Amino acid sequence: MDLSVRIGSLTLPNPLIAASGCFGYGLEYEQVVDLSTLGAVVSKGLFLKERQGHPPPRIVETPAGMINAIGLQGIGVHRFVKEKLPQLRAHGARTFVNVCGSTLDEYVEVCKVLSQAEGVSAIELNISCPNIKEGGIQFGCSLTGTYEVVSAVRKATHLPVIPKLTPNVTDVASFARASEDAGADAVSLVNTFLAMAIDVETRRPTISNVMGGLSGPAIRPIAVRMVWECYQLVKIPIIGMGGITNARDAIEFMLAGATAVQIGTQNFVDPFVWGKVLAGIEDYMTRHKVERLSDLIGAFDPSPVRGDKPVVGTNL
Amino acid sequence: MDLSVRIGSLTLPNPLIAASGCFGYGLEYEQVVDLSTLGAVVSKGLFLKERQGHPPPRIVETPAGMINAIGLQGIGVHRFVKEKLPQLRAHGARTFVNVCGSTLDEYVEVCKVLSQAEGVSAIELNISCPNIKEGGIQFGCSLTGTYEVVSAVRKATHLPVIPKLTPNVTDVASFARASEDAGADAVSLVNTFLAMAIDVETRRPTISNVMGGLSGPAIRPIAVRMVWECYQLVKIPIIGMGGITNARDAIEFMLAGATAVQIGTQNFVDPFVWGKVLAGIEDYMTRHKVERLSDLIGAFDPSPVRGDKPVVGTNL
Amino acid sequence: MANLRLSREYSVLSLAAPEVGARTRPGQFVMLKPAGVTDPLLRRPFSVFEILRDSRGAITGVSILNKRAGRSTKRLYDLEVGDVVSCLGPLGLPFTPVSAPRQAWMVAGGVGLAPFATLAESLAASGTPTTLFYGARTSDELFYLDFFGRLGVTLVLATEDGGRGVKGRVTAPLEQALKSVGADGAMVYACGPEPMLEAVAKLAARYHQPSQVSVERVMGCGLGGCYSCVVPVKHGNEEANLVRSCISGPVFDGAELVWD
Amino acid sequence: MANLRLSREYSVLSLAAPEVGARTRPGQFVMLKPAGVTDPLLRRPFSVFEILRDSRGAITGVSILNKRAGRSTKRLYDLEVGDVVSCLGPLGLPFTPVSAPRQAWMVAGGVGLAPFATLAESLAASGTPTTLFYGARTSDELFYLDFFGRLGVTLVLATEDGGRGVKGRVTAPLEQALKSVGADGAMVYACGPEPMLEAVAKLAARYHQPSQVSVERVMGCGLGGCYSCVVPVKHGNEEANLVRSCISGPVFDGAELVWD
Ligand SMILES: Cc1cc2nc3c(=O)[nH]c(=O)nc-3n(C[C@H](O)[C@H](O)[C@H](O)COP(=O)(O)OP(=O)(O)OC[C@H]3O[C@@H](n4cnc5c(N)ncnc54)[C@H](O)[C@@H]3O)c2cc1C
Ligand SMILES: Cc1cc2nc3c(=O)[nH]c(=O)nc-3n(C[C@H](O)[C@H](O)[C@H](O)COP(=O)(O)OP(=O)(O)OC[C@H]3O[C@@H](n4cnc5c(N)ncnc54)[C@H](O)[C@@H]3O)c2cc1C
Ligand SMILES: Cc1cc2nc3c(=O)[nH]c(=O)nc-3n(C[C@H](O)[C@H](O)[C@H](O)COP(=O)(O)O)c2cc1C
Ligand SMILES: Cc1cc2nc3c(=O)[nH]c(=O)nc-3n(C[C@H](O)[C@H](O)[C@H](O)COP(=O)(O)O)c2cc1C
Ligand code: FES
Ligand code: FES
Repeated sequence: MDLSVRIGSLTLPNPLIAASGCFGYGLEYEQVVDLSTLGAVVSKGLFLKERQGHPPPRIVETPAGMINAIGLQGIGVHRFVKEKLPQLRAHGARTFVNVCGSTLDEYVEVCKVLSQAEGVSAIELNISCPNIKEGGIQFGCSLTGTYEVVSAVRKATHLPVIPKLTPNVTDVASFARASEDAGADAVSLVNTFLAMAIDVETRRPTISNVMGGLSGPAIRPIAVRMVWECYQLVKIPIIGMGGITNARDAIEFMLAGATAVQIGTQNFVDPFVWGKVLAGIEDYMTRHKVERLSDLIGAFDPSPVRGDKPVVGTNL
Repeated sequence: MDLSVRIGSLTLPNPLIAASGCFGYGLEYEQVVDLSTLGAVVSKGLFLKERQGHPPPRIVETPAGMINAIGLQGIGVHRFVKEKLPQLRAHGARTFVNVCGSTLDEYVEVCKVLSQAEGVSAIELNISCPNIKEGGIQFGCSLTGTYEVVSAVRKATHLPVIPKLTPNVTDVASFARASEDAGADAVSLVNTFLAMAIDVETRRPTISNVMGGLSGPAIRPIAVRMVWECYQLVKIPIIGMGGITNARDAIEFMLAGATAVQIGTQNFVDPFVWGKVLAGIEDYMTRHKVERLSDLIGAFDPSPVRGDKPVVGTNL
Repeated sequence: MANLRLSREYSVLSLAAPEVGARTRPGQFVMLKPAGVTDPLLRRPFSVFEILRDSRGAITGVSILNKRAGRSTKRLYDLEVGDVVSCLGPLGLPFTPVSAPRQAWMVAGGVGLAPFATLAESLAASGTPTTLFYGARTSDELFYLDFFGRLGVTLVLATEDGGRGVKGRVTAPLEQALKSVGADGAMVYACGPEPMLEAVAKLAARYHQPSQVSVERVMGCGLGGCYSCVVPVKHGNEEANLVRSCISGPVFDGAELVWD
Repeated sequence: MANLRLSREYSVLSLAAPEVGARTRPGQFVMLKPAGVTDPLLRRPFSVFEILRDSRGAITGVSILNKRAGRSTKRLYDLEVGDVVSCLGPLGLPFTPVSAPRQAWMVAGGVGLAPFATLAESLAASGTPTTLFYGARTSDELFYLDFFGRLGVTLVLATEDGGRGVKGRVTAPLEQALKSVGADGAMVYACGPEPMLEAVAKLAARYHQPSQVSVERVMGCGLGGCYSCVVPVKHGNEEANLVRSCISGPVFDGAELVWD
């Protein structure tokens, strides 16, 4: 059974990737999961400098999901390279670095630092954080902005460049196309949906930043749709995410066109999710006689079903 | 205690409105709820002519939500006026008609028919149905399209015109603004989120139309955010909806700026929701010494909370 | 509330719901949801299986023949005495009973047995000669045979593995019977998997007998609100219409259903 | 699994989790979630209350002092024997125990009692003179007094209604005690509502005694993954940093916490 998948020049042993911001810097989880068994680990979003992020409360639970506005608290790229990368390498982790910037120059600068470091497998370009004004969303919500920042970073680094797209746009596939045109090696989607919850007893926000990003199973049906839309428009690999909780969900994203998948929120619910999803994928492959997992990529057959019985429950 | 709210020239006895497509033509529910006790009833979406809609399966459940692609099966405006309106009037229902069109002319035509009928309180202009290509979404996803169709309908009818906005856009508030500029009396939002679920065992769609609209509690945090965004940009009343299940949720939307709220999916879960939400609102008003419910509209105080304890659970 | 497990898949769930029981007619259904549960979100439709009565004969509720098919049915299977289930109903249009000399033939596949317990009681009360054609995967999954026996119902059984009755589909003995149906004719009632329903409706038509078929569609509301549950129905020479099976069904004239 | 209701709000939930029990040190916590439940989605943090042992003294699990505050805690309160709870832990940094001649003063507000059962045992084992300052709303909500009594812990109680012990806040008797603390000094341990923690930390500082404060933040993961649980912490003259209380806490040096 071959679970490996290829993203540009990278080969991952399996398609399961820890989503940015949901796995610390990876090392936090070394006692729970052998980092080398994951397809890859994406770091928390990093700017050039350290950031404190937003004051707490930073998360609030919602139906089948959560809103977060961490505000990209982070140690900055220099400390990351010095303090975290060597250990990640020692653990055999394939490390993607989630790169943020307030300006185009900052994106380029952070990527240059990472290009010179040892142990970075790819750059995930965060142009989609909904929680902070200067978090790149001004790039991520404009086609020309996306094109510009991806082009600039493309020129600045030999590493694979993977823009992470926001779902808060009318036509996400056009952003995937702009990324492809600008030389991206892959795209990852979706980042969180801009959302808000009010404490009706106090009439105040539930999180300090008022608005935050919605993640978790609630958003999965929208995320799957977006992956499928992108798959039909671009040729570069897609890394899909949004509410994946188990093997079924991961396979759903792959069928919709994802080459690899990321798990975020579910890692909070169950940090042992990784082994369970891998086992579930293997079970699926056995049952369906799938030799190479990559054969499932985009294998969704959209010709309409007729009749009375969809498998309703399996989508819950 | 005064629960009434005003939408343009209309006064509703309370803000609870049955959402389009989730309450049949209203009459289906006459044995479950006294239609005159609702703020208003919105009909299923109506074209000029009858429509069969999509083949089943048409719905699939998802985490804290459901996807539907009914495809606007309906009896057409003429039969509606003849067969349903008189009965709705007899029941004392305030009836909003959800108007669809494949072309600008069809929208205008349907509205003209309704203007001449007796017993229509308002027109909810459906420019946001994600399920059918010719369902107005080409108007609802373009600012000029929205402006044009609202202007045209505005000229064709004396009835209050309430465009229903799609959430599948980058900046929903700009669409509310375009509607206001074109003479809309109010806006309602959100319609469903374009979404999709795959049956991984068969690799086929779970609903015949492949994609459909996501509704239910899952989308509530995004819908509340959108209502709040619109409230800050436009002066006309906002009718808010998306995942309302109880009084808390209804109040959350009102605090975010909704003058009235619609309930859709929860009416499937519990057709007795109406009385329960009303009672819950009255209880809230008593506890918080709110004399006029309309005082709550937009009463959200977004100044950030600090400290450790948001009321997490109340948003579930 | 009681929950009697008949097998690892089937259970009979008794609900204290006197009003529902009092108003239910054979073939109607209820929409169920364990109280307080938000996942799954939507209710699920279930035929009323039995009308429950206390020792003095007063109606106390209804029972449901529940088969584990997915999340909700598993949850219902796992319920214990004391758990609360929210029950909406009775809903839908019932079977139209026939009376002697016409015969009543009930054709059930698997959990499709559910609506026939109340129908059999009502037919027995009117003295209508009744036969139950009942198919299941194995003999272990043939339930309530004594119940129907006590009502004087003739049993014709079929199992896929041949463990009891005819081996194979229940439509085979049905066709045999149809070939030799008497002059007074039979009303064929059917409930079960879609292919069985189609076969039964077509068989009945071929042998010029009327049929009443209870269809199963995914239902969002059960009250006509959502239009999820439509089936194509054709009256005479009109064009087929997509009709809501929750309020214009679940029981339809087999001759009017369009099979695609 | 057992679930002993102490009142209409409090219960003690016993979990069969020998490994967690064996590894837990006083002040650590676990992240709990009833098995199979998807709503609420996230786990919730709970201090380990007792380490459970069988009759031969072997560790069999842990207990949790659970107070109904919202959805998850209500669900945990309602659990019955046999229900399964998924338990992740032990997590976080424990209290640092002190030993005689220094005294140990534990200050608990309400459910903040939870981490002190294990701490008291460990202090008793090392012979450290220990006092529990324990405040609650009413005398009915003062739990496990016998337990602490048996360990030789001196009890100083306070209730808001004056039903037992001092009337008012527990910080009042604490301040009294701090005023006359002996030369060997006391380590002040605190767990409870945020205003109490702040008051205790500041009182301890004012009277030049060290304090260890267990803070409570909304926790998404408990493992350092989400950065939801941060508290501002200041070492000496450095600028305050937002530090994850799940892995760098929940116990902090009271002098280093920044109260805003
Ligand atoms: C009028 C009517 C009467 C019924 N009577 C009975 C009965 O007496 N006993 C019984 O065990 N079952 C009955 N069913 C079927 C029962 O409703 C489904 O088995 C149940 O909805 C499955 O729910 P689930 O959450 O367990 O499965 P899911 O996890 O939701 O899905 C599992 C399977 O069940 C099918 N299904 C899901 N939802 C529905 C739905 N709303 N309607 C029909 N099929 C669905 C799916 O297509 C899928 O194949 C009846 C259905 C209808 C329409
Ligand atoms: C380290 C630590 C140890 C704790 N130990 C105990 C204990 O031993 N016994 C006990 O009863 N409680 C303890 N708590 C508090 C407990 O975690 C919360 O009461 C619980 O999370 C509330 O969940 P809920 O779903 O019932 O409430 P919700 O419905 O989610 O919310 C109700 C209230 O609880 C608060 N709350 C919600 N989630 C959390 C969270 N993750 N952390 C903190 N507060 C939250 C909310 O802000 C709100 O005020 C501890 C908290 C922490 C951080
Ligand atoms: C607490 C939290 C923090 C996040 N931080 C980041 C981040 O720093 N950079 C980023 O690109 N995405 C971030 N995300 C988004 C996730 O990587 C992911 O795109 C999203 O959560 C959807 O996946 P999920 O539903 O599996 O969580 C964060 C999400 C959460 C919940
Ligand atoms: C089955 C179904 C049918 C719907 N049909 C229509 C429709 O005809 N016209 C329309 O404007 N919205 C339609 N909607 C959208 C709802 O009116 C509402 O905007 C949406 O469901 C969000 O509210 P909810 O989460 O309370 O359901 C439909 C929704 C559902 C679930
Ligand atoms: S189930 Fe909703 S209309 Fe039939
Ligand atoms: S709870 Fe997630 S980092 Fe502390």
